[in-house]
Amino acid sequence: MLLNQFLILAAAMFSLGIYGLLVRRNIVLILLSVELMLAAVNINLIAFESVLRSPEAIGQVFSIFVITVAAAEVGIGLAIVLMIFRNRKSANVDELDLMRW
Amino acid sequence: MATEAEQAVEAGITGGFWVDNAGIVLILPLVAFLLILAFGKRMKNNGAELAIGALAVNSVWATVLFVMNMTSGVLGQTTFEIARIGSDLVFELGWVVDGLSIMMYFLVSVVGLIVFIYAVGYMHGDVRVDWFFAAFSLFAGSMLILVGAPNLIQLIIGWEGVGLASYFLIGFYWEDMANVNAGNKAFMVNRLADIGLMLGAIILGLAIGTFDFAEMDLAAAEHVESLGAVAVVGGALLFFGAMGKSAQFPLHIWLPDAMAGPTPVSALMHAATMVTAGVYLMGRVFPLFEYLAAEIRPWMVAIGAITLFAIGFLALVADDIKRVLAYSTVSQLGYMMTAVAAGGYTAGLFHLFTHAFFKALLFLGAGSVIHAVHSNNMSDMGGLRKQMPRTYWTFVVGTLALAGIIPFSGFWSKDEILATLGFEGYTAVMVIAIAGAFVTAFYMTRAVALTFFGDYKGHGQPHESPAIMTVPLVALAIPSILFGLFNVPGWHIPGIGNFSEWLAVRVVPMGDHHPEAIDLALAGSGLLAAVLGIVVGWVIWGKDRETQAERDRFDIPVLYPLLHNKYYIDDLADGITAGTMGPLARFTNWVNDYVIDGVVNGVAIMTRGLGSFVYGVVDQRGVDGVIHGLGAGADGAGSALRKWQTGRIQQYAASFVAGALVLIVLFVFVI
Amino acid sequence: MSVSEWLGSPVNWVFLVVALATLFSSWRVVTAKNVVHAALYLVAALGGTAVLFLMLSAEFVAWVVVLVYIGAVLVLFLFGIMITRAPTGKDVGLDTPHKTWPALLSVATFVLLSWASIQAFGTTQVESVGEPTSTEVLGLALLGRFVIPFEVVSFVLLAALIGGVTIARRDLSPVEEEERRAV
Amino acid sequence: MTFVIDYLALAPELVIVATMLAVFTLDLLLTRPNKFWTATVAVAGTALAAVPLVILAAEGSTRSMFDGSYVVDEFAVILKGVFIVSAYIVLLMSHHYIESDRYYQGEYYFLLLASVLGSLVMASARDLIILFIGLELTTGPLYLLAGWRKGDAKSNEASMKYFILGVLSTAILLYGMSMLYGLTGEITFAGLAQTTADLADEPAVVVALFGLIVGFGFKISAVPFHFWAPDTYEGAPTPVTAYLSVNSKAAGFVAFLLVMYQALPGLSDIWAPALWILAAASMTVGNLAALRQTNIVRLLAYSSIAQAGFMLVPFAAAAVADADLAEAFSATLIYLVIYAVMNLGAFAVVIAGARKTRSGEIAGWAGLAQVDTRLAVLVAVFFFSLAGIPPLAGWFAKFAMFRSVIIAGGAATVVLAAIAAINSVIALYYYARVVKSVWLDDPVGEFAPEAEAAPAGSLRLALLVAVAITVVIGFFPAIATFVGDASRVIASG
Amino acid sequence: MELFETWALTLIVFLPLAGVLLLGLVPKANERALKAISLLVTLAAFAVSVGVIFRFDFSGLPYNTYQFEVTETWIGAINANYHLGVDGISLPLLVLSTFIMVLAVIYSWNHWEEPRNPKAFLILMMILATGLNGTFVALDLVLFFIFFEVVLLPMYFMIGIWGDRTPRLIPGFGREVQTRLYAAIKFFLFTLFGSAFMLLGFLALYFESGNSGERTFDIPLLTELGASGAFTGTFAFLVFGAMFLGFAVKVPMWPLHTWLPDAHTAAPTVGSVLLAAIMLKLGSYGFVRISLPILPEEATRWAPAIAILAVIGIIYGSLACLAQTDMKRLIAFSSVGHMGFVMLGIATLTDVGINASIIGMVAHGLITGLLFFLAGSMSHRYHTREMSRLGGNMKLMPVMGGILAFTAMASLGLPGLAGFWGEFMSLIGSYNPLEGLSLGVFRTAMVLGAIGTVLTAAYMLYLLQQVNLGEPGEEWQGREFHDVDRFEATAWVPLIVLIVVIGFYPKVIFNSTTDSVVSLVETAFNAETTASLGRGG
Repeated sequence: MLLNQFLILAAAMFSLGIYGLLVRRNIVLILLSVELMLAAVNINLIAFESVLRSPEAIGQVFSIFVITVAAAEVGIGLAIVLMIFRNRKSANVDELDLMRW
Repeated sequence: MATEAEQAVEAGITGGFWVDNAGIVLILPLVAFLLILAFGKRMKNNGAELAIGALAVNSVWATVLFVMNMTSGVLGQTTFEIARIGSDLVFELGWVVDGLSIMMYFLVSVVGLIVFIYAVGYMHGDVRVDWFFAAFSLFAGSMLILVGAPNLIQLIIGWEGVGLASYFLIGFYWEDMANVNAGNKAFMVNRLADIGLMLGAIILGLAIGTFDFAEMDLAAAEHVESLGAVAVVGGALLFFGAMGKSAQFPLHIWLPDAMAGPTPVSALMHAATMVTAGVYLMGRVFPLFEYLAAEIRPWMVAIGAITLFAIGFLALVADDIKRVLAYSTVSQLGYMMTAVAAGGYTAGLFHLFTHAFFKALLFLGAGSVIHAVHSNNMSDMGGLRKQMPRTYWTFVVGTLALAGIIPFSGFWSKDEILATLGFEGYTAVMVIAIAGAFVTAFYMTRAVALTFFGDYKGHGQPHESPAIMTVPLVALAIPSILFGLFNVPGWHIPGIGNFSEWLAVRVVPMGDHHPEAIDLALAGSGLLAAVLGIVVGWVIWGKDRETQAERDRFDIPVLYPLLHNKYYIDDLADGITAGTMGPLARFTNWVNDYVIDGVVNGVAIMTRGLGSFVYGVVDQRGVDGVIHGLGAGADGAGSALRKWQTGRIQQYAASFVAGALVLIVLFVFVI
Repeated sequence: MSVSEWLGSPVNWVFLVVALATLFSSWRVVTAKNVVHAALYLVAALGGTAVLFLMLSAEFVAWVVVLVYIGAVLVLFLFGIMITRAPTGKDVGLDTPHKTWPALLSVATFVLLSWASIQAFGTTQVESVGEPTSTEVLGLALLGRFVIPFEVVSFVLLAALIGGVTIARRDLSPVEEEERRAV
Repeated sequence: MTFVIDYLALAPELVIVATMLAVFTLDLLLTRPNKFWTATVAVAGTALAAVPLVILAAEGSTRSMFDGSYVVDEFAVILKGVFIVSAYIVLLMSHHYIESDRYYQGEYYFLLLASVLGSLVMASARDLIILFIGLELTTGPLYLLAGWRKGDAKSNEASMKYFILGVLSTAILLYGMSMLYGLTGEITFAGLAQTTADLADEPAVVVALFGLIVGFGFKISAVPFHFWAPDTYEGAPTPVTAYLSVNSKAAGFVAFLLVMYQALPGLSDIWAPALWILAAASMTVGNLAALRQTNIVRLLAYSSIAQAGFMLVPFAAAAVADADLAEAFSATLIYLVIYAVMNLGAFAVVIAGARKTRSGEIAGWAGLAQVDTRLAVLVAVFFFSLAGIPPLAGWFAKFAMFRSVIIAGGAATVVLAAIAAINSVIALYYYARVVKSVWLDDPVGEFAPEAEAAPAGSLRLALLVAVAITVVIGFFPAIATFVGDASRVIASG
Repeated sequence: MELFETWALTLIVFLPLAGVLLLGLVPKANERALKAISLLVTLAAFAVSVGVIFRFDFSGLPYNTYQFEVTETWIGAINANYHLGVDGISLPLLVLSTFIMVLAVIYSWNHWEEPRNPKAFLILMMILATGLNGTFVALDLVLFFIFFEVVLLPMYFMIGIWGDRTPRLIPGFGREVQTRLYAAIKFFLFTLFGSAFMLLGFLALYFESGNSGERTFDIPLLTELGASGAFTGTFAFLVFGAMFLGFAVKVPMWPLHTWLPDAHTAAPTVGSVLLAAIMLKLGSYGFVRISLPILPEEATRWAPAIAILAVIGIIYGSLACLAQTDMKRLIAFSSVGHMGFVMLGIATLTDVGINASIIGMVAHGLITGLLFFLAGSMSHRYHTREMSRLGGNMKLMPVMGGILAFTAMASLGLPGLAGFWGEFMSLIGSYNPLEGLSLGVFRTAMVLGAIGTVLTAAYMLYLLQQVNLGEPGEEWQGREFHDVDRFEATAWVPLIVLIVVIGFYPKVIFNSTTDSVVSLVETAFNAETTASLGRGG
């Protein structure tokens, strides 16, 4: 297996995540896109680790941290979504435009 | 360096108490000025006492010096340093005692004293009398500082002081704007000329290495022609300065207007102070022109000649008696300047000396008349010889002196000038000068005839002025008659010599010519011109008519308008100043407000505009625009508003990504 | 390495299948018209990554992904979707109408990232399905050298938890508050 | 391999942790009227955290743990000091603000302290993982705090924008870190420094680098990663905004510069021009946009973007010109420290002023001087200090910045210096505009009566601390240079 | 007394600042105490500065030796020190500054512009005093910069708060702005713009000084380096240019002057006085103290440009005066002209010229200060500054009119009054500038400068004519105006006396400056001939 096949897959996922982040209106969906990006990062880390084979498995440790942080962020994000939804009865980002000028 | 001058002076004759403390003469009137300012209002005669007292002491002092100089020659110089830059640029104040300055001390003090006394009567009951005497004292004091100056710097101080005092006095009745304007005109013309004085002083001072007159004289005598063009330029500039004060053509325009002040002011201004300053300066730096800057002398002579001849004619059409005298003064100053410029140091200054007395006399006489008839215009006068005999007789004495009738003083001094011109080879100018004598006699006859002969044309009943005014007239009439004898060619008054000798008491010899015998032909033609002037004048104006205007007919076409409009020089000057300064000033202000400030404000406005752009378009809308740029054409205008409403956060996010991508691409592929 | 050579290795076939599935799922995550579907596609995509992790001898991490993501996070998402009453049916308004630039940006990102990877790692080989990293190694690392981030990350979670609860809970109105106090 | 944990080195962090837990526990136990104790404990705990710092500072030795991935040296101590002092001021500012609006107090302080803990960790972080986790802990709570005024739609929006862009930047940052790890196999700064120098031509390293730059650029709100800042600043509770613009930004700066300077010096050919661009763009865009603001907080938001640009200037200049980075580093730090104090002061004044004027619009502040001279003086002090006018502390920040630029030399540097100079004049204009409104304009609206508007004691204390530091540093900038000197430890280490 | 030597300058600088603290403690309502404190503090500072005169060594120490020196470490990290000292050049300006400040406080006693608030005003004045005094004694570039800038804030507030409230249409703005607001911000931005570049210049010097030893901001050390030719080439050109911007704005030199008319017109009386009398001198002093000695070679290169700008300023300022309708604005523009003479003197790089510039600064301080006092007092009474409405002031207020006439005469450079020496000697200097400078440029400058003196006279007479003379306008007829009051008299008489004394005996200034300047010119420009006498051609 080539390292690059993983990296390119990760790049593709990352780019898809960006696309989703830019086009989705629903905040939950935006969060999903971000999860894609983070998953791509994890693929990168694990793939590198399988080449580098560091004694402390740094890549894998890193990815565990990434997963944890991602989980925390999902929690934060959903909390914010709930709050906004309660006030606005909508979870669409493009209605957040109070502060334009 | 100052010592060198002092050594030179010491090499001459010096003398004791009166010389060493001659500075008193310079200071007293100024002290009087300050005291009158402070206490004048509370004094009985509004401070006239102080002014007269100061000049009385001065007169005594100056007379003593004058007499000392007659008998033995007096030379002295005292200076003290007021500033020193580095080792050799030194500014000093002090006083000079030599023939020239003693003559001026005497003149200013004595004539001044007489005029002051006269003024007590003349100004009685007028407004601001204290201020009048204060400014009058300042006037005399500044003149004394000027004539006592041992160097150019002090001369400039006095020079400007005279100008300042004249500004105050000409605009004495400042409630009327016309008077204020006359004062402004005098000040500005003089100030313009002062450029010459200042720059000339700087150039000569730096070129020769000193501002001290004695040293300059020595240096001038030593390095003959070694300075070349610098000396010529400097000399020309100095002459330009002198032209202003001494009202030489075409800078004479301020002087007739300067009649706006009280008559005693005019008397003093035209006699001893102010206008004589220029001639005095030329005399003071005479060696410079003698040795270093002789090239410009013909030009100076030319200007003097124009002045003496052309301006005299203007007196023929003036109705204001003081204006007649003023034009006459300008003309006489032309004589003096011509003489000095032609190399007649003694001749010019002698005429200055005699002229001071009879011109003061004439002005005071005119003042006496004006005082009586409450008008300056000769059309309001006539026949006053009966009502005002003392004024009349003294005025006639002055007129004869001015016209140059033997043996009045004016004859001798004018003769000396003619002789000098002849000797120096300025024959044409000499002819002009003789013609000038005719003109002088001509217009003076007119003035006397219109004022004192015929019937009275004015209002009220004029009567003779009080003694305090007529006694000074008499006091001036005597020297007007006699002082010409001081310098009769070939006559050395036993024990005291003559005026030339007195005036020659200087650090260096003046190198001028003094005829040892009367040139009868010359004197005769001068006298003849004067007599002719009187006769022709009497023929024209001697007869009385119904009105003065009828009597005073001088409406020759072309000539009359020309003279009446003062050769249009005033108009020209006014036109030039009004036509240039006003627009120029307004233009400058416009440049300031709209161009320079416009740039400043423009930068401010542009920065704020840029702020709006950056904030409104780039920061808040730009990403939007980029993202939606492609679809913009497809969507109708109606949905444009909706487009702005979409995806704010996504715009921000897109800018993130786009920014990063652009940077990466930039750095990977470009740099 | 030629394409045929690459295809000669069976593990690459496995990779290809998994990768395509993952990519397809990812694609659906960002395009699905149904919110619930999108979330479920994310499950599939993450499942794909978990398989890849197994292929890359990261056994532990693979199971973490399955447990944490698929087990917990996705449930959270579904709750979020339910609570916010996101339209669970087909919804055309789910995306912004302007997709051109985002698509371009994302393609550009992909091209750039993969180009950079190819430049950097050319033909570097990955040991296929080698010895899995033992959990012991990871455990020692986490509680040894990485103990500080390990502890700190717990605060990240705690803060997220506490803050999330505070932010998400419905505030009582003053009246309700009075009532509660009375009880 | 065993690792020894140096508890003294970790003491400040531990004190904060203890405080967090105490606050949280207390909050559960206290009844509503007594909730102010949570604030008191939080403030006290923060102050207490300074004690071990002082000990560490006095000791002056460098303590290193875990293969040098967590280091407490003089530099870290100073930064922690800055974080703690600014957190202290923010807590003081928060007290009345949070209490008066019936927000959740215990949780608020817990989250704020969590964020402080994150920044403390970042100051010591010398590997990518700790740095990343520290960064997350710093930011994570802030996503929530920005939305703390739950009922306020603006606050919700602020939180949302911050969050979405935050996670995006985190993802990009992580991608960059993963590439970096893949390319080098290292995560410690020291290790990276040794290995990256050879990789400068690799496009992948450029990608990785820019992943980091985007991530940190977001934190410091550098143009073009700044868009969230004005909206979030305006919407978030003002003390949180203050914290965002100071602590969080400072933490971002520290991370940014540490990584560039310590881990990636070999890549300075790439990041130096990038920083140059960021600096120039941030200054210019921030300042120009600030010119048009009418809301005072939004003005401060843009001004803080511009200030971030100024802070980047020395580093960018030195790196572009290949000059001494230590000098630049110290200049940036001096700027950071001074900026922290005066910006906090500005926000404290905004809080106090908003109570008085009942307005966040600059126009609404007109004539404040006529009713409250003291407050108006403070407005002048802080805003003029931000403008860099002597003898207020800000001058020295600008001075140090210009000094390091000049010392760097070189054409690109001169251009940057010129941009900075022009920008400081523009900045002056809008700062002066606020002062002008307060002092020179006539009042337009009603002011709140004295009783209602009197700032709380804690806010007064916050103002006092800030103004004292601002003025004292202005007269004796040597205090600030001490911070700069400390950064030389980094240079030598 | 050693103690006095070490503490004198610090006291002069910081006594007013101590006054600020005291003033802060006194309640707003207690005006008497506030005024008394301010007066005491300024008097104390003045007394100390007089003490400095008495203990000053006038024996002609070489340039770059300073007396009453204090050196304390201040910002160690950048080697910036608290270094104060005076020499013959700064002494007159320092005394002028402390002196005018006392007069300003006296004048303020019963002259308050709206919205009053004496406490705030006096506090600002004291801060201003610290900045002004400090600038004249600072011997460290950073310290100099600080003091130079400190004056900004108080002046900004003075103009902005107590300034002129009449609305004015600013060209290009499209709406009316209150004069004070426009002027304050303009003043502020202009000066800061300049000083930003000045600071860059200082920093560059600091950096460059590192090539020959430790980097330093110390003015004496830099002067030594400068004299030994350490700063040359493009570097020096840029540095001089940067500092030029900073100083020229402050002077102000054409075309950077436009803040001045606005600031002066808008400022309250005391503000205008301090601005004109002292603040403008900071710029020209900066040239003499910093630019010339440290960058002598560059100074010779810049000199013709400075001279040209100075002359443009002279002519331009005077012409602009002639077009003014506002009394204060006229006086403000006159400053542009007068400072042009000061700069012309400096540009000659000769001892004469520089001496001229210093006495010019002092004289301008006294005269224009007095003029602004008068303008303030008159607009206080007439409630207008429009000259077309004024007139006949001599009749309504003879004493004030008289003083105005006197001051106008002094201002137009009448010999025998203080204003003469600066102008005249500037002209002397520009006839023979430093060897190597273009004679053509400088002699043309001399002629144009002399023409400028005529224009000066023109607008001063215009001022007198409009304000003082003629009959009072209808609206003033029958109104009672109280003439000069005792506070005004107390503040003005010393100025009048000094104007006359310096006019007749300029040695009081030259005694202090000459040796320092001569030695400055010798060391910096290796000029052999000092007074440039006898160099014709």
